[in-house]
Amino acid sequence: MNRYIYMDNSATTQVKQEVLDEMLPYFNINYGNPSSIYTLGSKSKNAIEIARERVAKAIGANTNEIFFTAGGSESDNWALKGIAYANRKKGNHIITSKIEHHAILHTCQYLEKEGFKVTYLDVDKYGTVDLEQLKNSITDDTILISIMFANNEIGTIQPIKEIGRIAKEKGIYFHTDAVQAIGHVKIDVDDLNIDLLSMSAHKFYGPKGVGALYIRKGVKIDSLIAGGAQERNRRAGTENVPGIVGMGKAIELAYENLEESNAKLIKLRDRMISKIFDRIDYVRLNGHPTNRLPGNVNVCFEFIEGESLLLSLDMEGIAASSGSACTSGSLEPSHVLLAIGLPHEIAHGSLRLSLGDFNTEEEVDYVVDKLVEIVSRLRAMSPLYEKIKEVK
Amino acid sequence: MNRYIYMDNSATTQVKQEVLDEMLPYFNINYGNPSSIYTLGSKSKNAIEIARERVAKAIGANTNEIFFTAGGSESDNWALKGIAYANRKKGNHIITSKIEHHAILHTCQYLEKEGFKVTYLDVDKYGTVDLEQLKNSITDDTILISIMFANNEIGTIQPIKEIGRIAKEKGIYFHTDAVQAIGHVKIDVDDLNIDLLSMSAHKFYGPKGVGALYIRKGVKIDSLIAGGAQERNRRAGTENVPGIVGMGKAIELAYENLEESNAKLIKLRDRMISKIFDRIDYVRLNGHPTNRLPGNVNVCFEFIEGESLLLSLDMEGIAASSGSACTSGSLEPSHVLLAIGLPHEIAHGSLRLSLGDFNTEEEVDYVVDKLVEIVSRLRAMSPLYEKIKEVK
Amino acid sequence: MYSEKVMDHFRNPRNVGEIENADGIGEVGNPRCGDIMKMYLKIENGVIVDAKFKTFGCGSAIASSSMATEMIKGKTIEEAMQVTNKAVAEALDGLPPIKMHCSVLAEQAIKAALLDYSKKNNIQIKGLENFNPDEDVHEH
Amino acid sequence: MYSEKVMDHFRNPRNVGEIENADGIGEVGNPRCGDIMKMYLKIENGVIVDAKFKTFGCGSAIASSSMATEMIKGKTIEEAMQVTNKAVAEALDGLPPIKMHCSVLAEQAIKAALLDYSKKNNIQIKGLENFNPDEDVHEH
Ligand SMILES: Cc1ncc(COP(=O)(O)O)c(C=O)c1O
Ligand SMILES: Cc1ncc(COP(=O)(O)O)c(C=O)c1O
Repeated sequence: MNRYIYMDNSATTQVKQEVLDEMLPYFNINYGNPSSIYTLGSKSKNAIEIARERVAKAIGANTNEIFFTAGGSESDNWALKGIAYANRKKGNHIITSKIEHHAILHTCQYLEKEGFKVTYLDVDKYGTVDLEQLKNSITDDTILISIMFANNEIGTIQPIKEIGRIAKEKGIYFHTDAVQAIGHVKIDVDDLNIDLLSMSAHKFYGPKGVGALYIRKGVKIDSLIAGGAQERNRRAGTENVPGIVGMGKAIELAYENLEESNAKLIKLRDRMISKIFDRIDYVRLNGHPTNRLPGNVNVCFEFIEGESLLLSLDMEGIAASSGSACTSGSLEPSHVLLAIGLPHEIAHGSLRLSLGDFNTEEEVDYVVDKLVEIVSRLRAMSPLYEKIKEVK
Repeated sequence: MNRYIYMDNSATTQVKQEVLDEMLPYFNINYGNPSSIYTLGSKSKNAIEIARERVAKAIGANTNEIFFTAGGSESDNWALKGIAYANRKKGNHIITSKIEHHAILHTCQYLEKEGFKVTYLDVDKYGTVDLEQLKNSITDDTILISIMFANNEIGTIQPIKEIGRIAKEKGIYFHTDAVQAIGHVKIDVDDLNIDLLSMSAHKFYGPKGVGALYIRKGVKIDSLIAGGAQERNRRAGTENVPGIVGMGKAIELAYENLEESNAKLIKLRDRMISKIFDRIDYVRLNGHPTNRLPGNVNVCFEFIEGESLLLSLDMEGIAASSGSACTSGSLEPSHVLLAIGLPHEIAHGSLRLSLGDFNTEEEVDYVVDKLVEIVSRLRAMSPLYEKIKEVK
Repeated sequence: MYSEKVMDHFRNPRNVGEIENADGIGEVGNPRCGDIMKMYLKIENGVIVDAKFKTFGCGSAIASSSMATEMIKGKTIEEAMQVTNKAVAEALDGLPPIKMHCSVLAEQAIKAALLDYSKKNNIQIKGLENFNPDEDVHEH
Repeated sequence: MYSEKVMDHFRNPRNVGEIENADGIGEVGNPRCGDIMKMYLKIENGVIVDAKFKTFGCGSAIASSSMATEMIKGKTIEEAMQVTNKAVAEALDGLPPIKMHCSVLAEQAIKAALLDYSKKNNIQIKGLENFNPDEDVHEH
């Protein structure tokens, strides 16, 4: 393979060199346990507190509202289970949406088994949640609204400010899974009335296996992982010091370069979308046309199936992803694509190209060239395409 | 500071160079998401599976019984809550000991709030659990016995094989927190009848923020972190690939060199203990005299307080730890030292020196020299020591 | 994830296309489930002299179709009836467990095409008495 | 964790030791809680001309004792009575919240020693009317 073009930055990103450089000393030089009182321990402790400041600053929070976790899934589980169990006396109803990440959906299903009631809001064809339905779903028993900031598949950004306002008016906690938004969208938790917010470092050029949960001061929440006094008694476990340091550096970099990076990504994204539409027929754009993540391209190519598209791209050295069923073992296509109303057969042909800081215009053009070839090759093999041609 | 002597290897260890070397490519070269089907994803997937084999081999398990987590605390929380909730219909009683790590104790307290009953077994003066009391505590409602393999403070190794036998006879799940034992004690989960076992990589020269839970095939357990299909649907979240790779390498190294490393550690440990006893009076050894972790030295120096001992050691460039209250914010000394029957005032003067692969005989001698000076300096300041001298 | 054999047949699928005036055509699968296989057979004197396919589906669906056509070319109808999904999967050096249904689909596509041939020619093929090409191979 | 000042007073505690025939001796704290402070005062004409201490306790307990003795040396009894735990903590450039009780202990040790002095000399010291040196400063 001569070149490798990585266009799956929503799945994960590489750790930037500046980030790795900051992490390295904490593996085998400053390796002290942050809970230890001696010099080596304090160094780790200080490094964590610097990272905490960086994370807090990025979202307009106070440092004592940031709790490090092992990633987005843990943050999501903690937010939901922690709020549910701690506020059971107040009520047992949770509102979320149909297009959340599985870390939210499966946790909600678990809570349903435990006796909680969950409302899953519909979304429109662009994947935007229905605010009227949200308002109508609220009952006296509602203790939590959890709506993702931006969708990981189709990139649609939700009306977080409006949701925050509704939640605040009703005195209901508002959690947002911002795993895909952090590093790409300006977020101020006060301005948006967010009470809890999940993030994961590996989505913005930090390391895998570290994340954070923002918990607004005063929010009543149980611990998910109990034990030692780390994270002010709320999340036990010897801290992943290098990971936390990396997360701090990565979030700082992301917000330092936000405008610049977004401008570049939007240009690449729109170039890619328009080229695809110019050169390939029977294609649909999924997600909101403008109110979407800067790097997110999600399209359906009719008459072909996502996995064979991905494999073909991989053969050309291109990494992308699909909301198709086949990869996951179930034969259902992505719940997100179904929720925006795509028929199964079309949802199976979806492709997500998520652009990142290392992608170039030249790569975009190359990928589109390859896509044209691959789509035409796969369609030539497809009995569905044949039928369409007959109709013409 | 000219030299730095690290003798707190039970708190955490440095990542060995061979371990870090294996991890590095997974930060920014092979950074693919293991769930992705393209080449870069498969590389990560394969790396995880190699690590899983190494972990499985170390404890005589099958690879499909190893589930990676974010560390010992998560593994402990998962084991306890996961078993408790999944087996509620069978019973609501859990047996553990008074000297468990807080990751176990605080989780048990949480479960008590949730309606479970917990028996906390006593230990004898060496910190060994009372097997008779264990047998007598078992009721028809007992669903889980959780006893640590080796204690983190005083190093005492528990009669795990006997406990496993009792649990098996009664058809009760047996979990062991082996965070301190892994890498130092030979463990075969079949031979010992262990159903669940917690570990944490940073205790054996792997990275912080990664661990594993062994779950015997067929054990009924809920997930703690729900979401994506990672870890065969049991522990969601994008895998900490570099961390997992590091854990795999570290555990392999640990068991490759087990006998050698243990022989060295035991020699250092016993040299240190006997030198301390030769040169300092009013000192007690905590933990079992022989059946203890190879690197664990835990002593109480009467009439002085642990934190001032640690600070004084740190001034000399020596890192160690204490079961003393003052470091943790509560004024109670360690629950472990109280459980073995030490009076408060003596428990306050405890010191743990945990030796590791990088310590030398010369360091041991140096530390003892410094200890002699420090203890005598602090005692000279102590109104309690003064009284003893008056009595003499 | 896939064996080299699967990838080879995915990369260079054999016998893609249609046969004009085919003697038997079979189509199985369901676009809702993400796979449809259509198989064309040319049969002379009870021997499959040519086989082609068109497939909408994942990598292993395409590879299974390709392999299946290769396996039946030159075979008698009776021999072709012996080509099981297991045989197709084995010929591909195995399929991941969640992809085994693709080989089932391939077996069914052959049978569906043979059924079509038997109907057109008003003959009976042993083993197709109870075969229903519209039966779903997926567990939903 | 600790300020440089605390570490300085821990490293080189001032006025460690006993005063023979001290005019006032006070002991506060409880070994169960991990700290005991004992303070010795030499008082001439209502002025503290010397102060020494012995302390069993953590770093900040030792530093607080050291700082407290420094602060009262040369002071009149009335001035020494004004030395609050806050003043001791501030003079040390602050203590971590969980260590504030150490400065409280230091204040109490001074008062206990002064109480002892007042009893021995049968005088009244303003502010010690309700002082009980055995009162516990810890919240258990
Ligand atoms: C016995 C024991 N269990 C659990 C833990 C928790 O492990 P971790 O801090 O890696 O979460 C530790 C170490 O801190 C330990 O010593
Ligand atoms: C929206 C969203 N939420 C949660 C997660 C889970 O994050 P992680 O895999 O880091 O646990 C992801 C990514 O996988 C995501 O995209």
